[in-house]
Amino acid sequence: MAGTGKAHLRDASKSVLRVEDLVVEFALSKKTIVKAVSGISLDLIEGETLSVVGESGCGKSTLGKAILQLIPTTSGSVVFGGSDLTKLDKDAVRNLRPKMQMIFQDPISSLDPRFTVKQLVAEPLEIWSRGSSDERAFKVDDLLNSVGIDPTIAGDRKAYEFSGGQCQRISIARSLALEPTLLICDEPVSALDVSIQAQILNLLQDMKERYGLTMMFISHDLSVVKAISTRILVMYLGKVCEIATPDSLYDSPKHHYTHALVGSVPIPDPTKKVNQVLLEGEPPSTVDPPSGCRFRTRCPAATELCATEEPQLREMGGGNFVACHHPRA
Amino acid sequence: MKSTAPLQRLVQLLLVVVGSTFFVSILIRLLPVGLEDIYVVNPDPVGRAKEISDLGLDLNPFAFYFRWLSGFFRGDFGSYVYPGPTLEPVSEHITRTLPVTLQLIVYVQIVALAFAIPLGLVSAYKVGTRVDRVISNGLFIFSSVPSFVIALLLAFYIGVQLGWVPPLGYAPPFCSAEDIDSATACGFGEHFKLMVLPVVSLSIPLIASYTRLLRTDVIATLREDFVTMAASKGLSNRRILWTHVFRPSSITLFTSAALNMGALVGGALVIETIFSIPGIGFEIALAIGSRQYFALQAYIAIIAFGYVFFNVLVDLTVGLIDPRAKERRK
Amino acid sequence: MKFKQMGIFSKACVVWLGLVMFFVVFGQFIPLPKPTDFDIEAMGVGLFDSWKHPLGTDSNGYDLLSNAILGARPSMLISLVSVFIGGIIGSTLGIIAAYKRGKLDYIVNTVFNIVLSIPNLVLGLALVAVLATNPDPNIEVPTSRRVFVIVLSLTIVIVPILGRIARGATLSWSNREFVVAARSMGMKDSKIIIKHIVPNVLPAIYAVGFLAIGVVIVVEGSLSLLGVGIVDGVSWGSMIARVRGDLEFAPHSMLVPVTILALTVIACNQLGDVLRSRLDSREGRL
Amino acid sequence: MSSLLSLKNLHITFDTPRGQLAAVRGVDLELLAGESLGVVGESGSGKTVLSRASMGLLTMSTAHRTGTVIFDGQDLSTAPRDTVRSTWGTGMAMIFQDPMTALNPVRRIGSQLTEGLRVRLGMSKKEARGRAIELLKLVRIPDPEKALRKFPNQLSGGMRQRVMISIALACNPKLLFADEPTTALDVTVQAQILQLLSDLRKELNMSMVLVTHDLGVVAGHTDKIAVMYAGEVVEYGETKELFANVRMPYTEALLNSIPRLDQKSSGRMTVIEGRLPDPTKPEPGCAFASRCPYVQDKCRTEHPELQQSENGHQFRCHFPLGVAK
Repeated sequence: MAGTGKAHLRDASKSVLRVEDLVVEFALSKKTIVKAVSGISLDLIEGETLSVVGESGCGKSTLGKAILQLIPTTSGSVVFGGSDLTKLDKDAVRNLRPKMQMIFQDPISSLDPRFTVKQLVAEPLEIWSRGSSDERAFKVDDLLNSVGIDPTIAGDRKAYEFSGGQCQRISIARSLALEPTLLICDEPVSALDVSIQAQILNLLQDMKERYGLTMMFISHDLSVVKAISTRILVMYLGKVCEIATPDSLYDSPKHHYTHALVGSVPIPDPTKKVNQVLLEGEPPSTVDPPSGCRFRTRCPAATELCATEEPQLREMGGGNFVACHHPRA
Repeated sequence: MKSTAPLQRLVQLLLVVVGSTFFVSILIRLLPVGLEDIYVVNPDPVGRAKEISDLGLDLNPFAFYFRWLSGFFRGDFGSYVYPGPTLEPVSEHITRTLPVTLQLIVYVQIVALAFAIPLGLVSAYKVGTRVDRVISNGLFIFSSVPSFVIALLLAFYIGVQLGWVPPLGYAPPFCSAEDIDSATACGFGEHFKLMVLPVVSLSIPLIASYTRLLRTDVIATLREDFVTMAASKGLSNRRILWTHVFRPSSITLFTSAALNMGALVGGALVIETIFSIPGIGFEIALAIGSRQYFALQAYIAIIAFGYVFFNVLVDLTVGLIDPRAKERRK
Repeated sequence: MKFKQMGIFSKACVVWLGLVMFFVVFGQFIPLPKPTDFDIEAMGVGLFDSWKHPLGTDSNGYDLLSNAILGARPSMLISLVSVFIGGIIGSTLGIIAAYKRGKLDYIVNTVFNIVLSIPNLVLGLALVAVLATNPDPNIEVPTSRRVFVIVLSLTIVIVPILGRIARGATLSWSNREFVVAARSMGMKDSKIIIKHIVPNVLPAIYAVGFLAIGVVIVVEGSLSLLGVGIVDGVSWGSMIARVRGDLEFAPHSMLVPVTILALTVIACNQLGDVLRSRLDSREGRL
Repeated sequence: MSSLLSLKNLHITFDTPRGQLAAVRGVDLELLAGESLGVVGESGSGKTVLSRASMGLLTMSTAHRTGTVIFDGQDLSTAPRDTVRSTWGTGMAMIFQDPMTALNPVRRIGSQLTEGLRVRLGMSKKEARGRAIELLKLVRIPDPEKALRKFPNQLSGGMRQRVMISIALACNPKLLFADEPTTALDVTVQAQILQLLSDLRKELNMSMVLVTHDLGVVAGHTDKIAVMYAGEVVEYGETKELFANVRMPYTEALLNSIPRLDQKSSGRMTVIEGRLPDPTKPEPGCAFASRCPYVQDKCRTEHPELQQSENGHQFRCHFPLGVAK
């Protein structure tokens, strides 16, 4: 798997965000270097939703934070708004922040417990001194209404009085206050109950249409991203396995890892016996990843070639790309 | 990664020793009064200059410190300086007084842990009940009473009024020929009699704080799934408490007990003064009273070394008690 | 926390500290015998034996009640001032170091460790002994300088204690996602510290600050006992030091200052504890 | 088949600062020997409390239990503590959601695994070790001798969960409670563990209660399913029957809110509006009334009883789906 390559990138002039060969490594100590993201390229075209899917430890959250320069990157470029964020100084990046926002995994921890709901949503507006205080108050009410929270009832309460789902609504309102063009959602529903998950996913869809957002959606759950994605990028140990449209990804996964991932999702229907592909073992360490294709240690189709040569992403037709020497038919 | 982390830690700890002694060194050179005015009384300018240079007082503070440090690592702990100047090595004082204080501190730790462990386990296991409330509240008050207050009261009521044990003094546990000649108090009996009050006064506040530490951690451990898991194997409560709960809950207790060794020297300083015990605490108080700043520097270096030693000890042993600790430190 | 919701013990502690603070502020204006006045006619008067001396006198005829009341000011002011200044310096260092991490954090943490490696009583004693001294040991150092040196020494003792607490709390709060969220909104670091870190870290500092007041009162008492405290002042510590030789003639003269000092320490510890457990339960909820 | 576990009118309430919290409200369940039951519900539905209470593991003073629990012919609700404890490990055993917190971090796998064997079955050190290795092989852990000497933090998440299963199985329990055994795991590992549990259950002819929030997990791995909502069983039946003929609107809504991989994406998801009712303030009518799309007046005032259709399918609804009125 796990390949590099940029065959899947599209015309740079159309993309909102273009990430090339991004590498993020951090040192636990002098000798132990965690290779969280190892040369990932991706692009987002205006209005699309790219989902990044992978299991824990594959580097998907690191990727999201690194794109927004919330953690230092090792090499590669992140082009957003016409400039390479990795080359800009701190203040220049800061000035671009209103255009790129993020929603975090833990809805409760991402809201300061000392602030009221209104203060939380107004905060980004205050940082950037948008409008008069009346205009700000109006905007906050409008945002809260649009995410389904009644500002007259809830506006003056503290965030910890709310459930996870409602906190996530508040987070969404806050991230939209500055009317960003790019929204990165880092596992926004994984801490929520199934019935609440669906509410938040629908809300994100509505907001995307209303504000014309381009979205990157990070998740460990293939089923969650299915309905909302334009394209899905599957990650394993810091590398890209496969990029495809949802339907072709689920119907005919080309990468053996994707195939196993799709086959592992339990289906709530006892009559359907899934062609379960059980993967052996668990992902190896990101400190000392396997040579060549990083998936080869668990791959049913691995050969000599996979150990020596790293597969590059190549087109499989229909805008789908896979990084595998022996893709599935 | 396993090799670099402890090394870094050791470097930091050595910095602590160097830092604290350098701090004292600078401090005594910044005295409102020059050391030469205290130690050098020779009126003859030539003799005076020589004496000053013998003591290193003509050097700048850094050179002065370096001179001291290199001496220290060669085993020269410095001297008491009496006008003249006559020098008396600090090491003699240390070999005489340090064992006495170590004895006291070790007794105190043993007594404190011996009471605190059962009390902490019981009050945590019975959390919220009357037993717990009595233990916790009672100990809370004791933990707030300074040990010198307890010492003064004990010395007077037990030592003087009731006369159960001598109110002050010290006797070594083993009699030397000299002790027998001069009929000085010595031997185990005398030793323990005289140690009772100091040990009690220092350990009461400690029992209280150790019990609290253990209680908090045991309560937290009792809520863990692995305790429920152990119960679901059908083990008895007593077995669960000792084999599953105590060890993972004891890290904070043992860590703070080890790191307390230094603080106890501070406590011992007052207690030894009150009970006239010739330990290092008493010695420090005397050195400060008689302006023996070189000696003070040596004592502080010893305490800082002790602090570092116990820090390293904790680092090395915590991993044995709880394998998670190694990871958590990162 | 509302006074009404407190337990009876905490209420008693608040009342006691209130009383102590009242005497700190107004003690000087109450018509009482001066601490230096002694009643030649009433030496060693027992507890509650005389209307004139409700808490009795020591063997020199010093009135214990007035001494205790007037002793509140030096004892408490020394503690409060050093905890306040030490707290500000310590928490500023701790918060900034923990937020910035890296080298700065390493340096600050090492400095804290250096100071903590010397037991606080030894440190206080050394500082006072070194800084409050004259070439001729027979000439008294003026009280004002002694007080200044004691406050300075105790401040140095407090800095790493509260600094470490601030550092630890900042480390845990700055890991929360709302801090990352604030950065992702484009907030400046200085603003994040002021708006998001400090308000969340403060409660922990208050709680430990109360405990620190207790620590300082004890150290100050010990310093007096060792003969380097305020000599001609009347702090509680120096009262204890003065009557130490008195035990056999007037044991209560020791009991009075010792009890007052212990009660004050207990009250500070209890309130620190209440604050801390309230904090824990609040954080448990998050 | 004989009844192994039977719960009758089980109620669990907790004292909380906000008042009495009814976590489980009148649950009747029957589990036959060798059978597997899936208990499904969202957080706050009472599913975890139910499983712990059935075993008698809720010992805190704030928890109150009424009703009867009969295990293997023995009434545990009135039995003395020691009798209850004697069923643990050998009669009933439990595995937990997070193997990291459910294994004692300071003890080696070996000592945690042999402990039950030595204390409960009186094995010698050597016998226990042999059996421990056997158990680790049973849960397919490579190199069991080496694993015995490790601490939990030296194993991966999936391995830890396997170790926990082997500990629970050590004394051959008749019934295994699995409380969200795969929630903390990645999906590829989840598939391995679920498969392992299914295999073991058949191999050892053991009953199992699988507690989970995920209808997908129970669909393929249980004989029967009980859906819980607000402390009550709202639907119960054989797995195939239940999925084929959903009667309870809540179950239907829950099913619809799961995005399905095996169906074409529709773009929007069906949601259950609103939230769980406050468990400290029970409502007079149906607990799901405020969120139910088919709600009628009767639902708000009258509490529905559990009704049963001829094939054993039970549901708690005045107006069940697919049943002509």
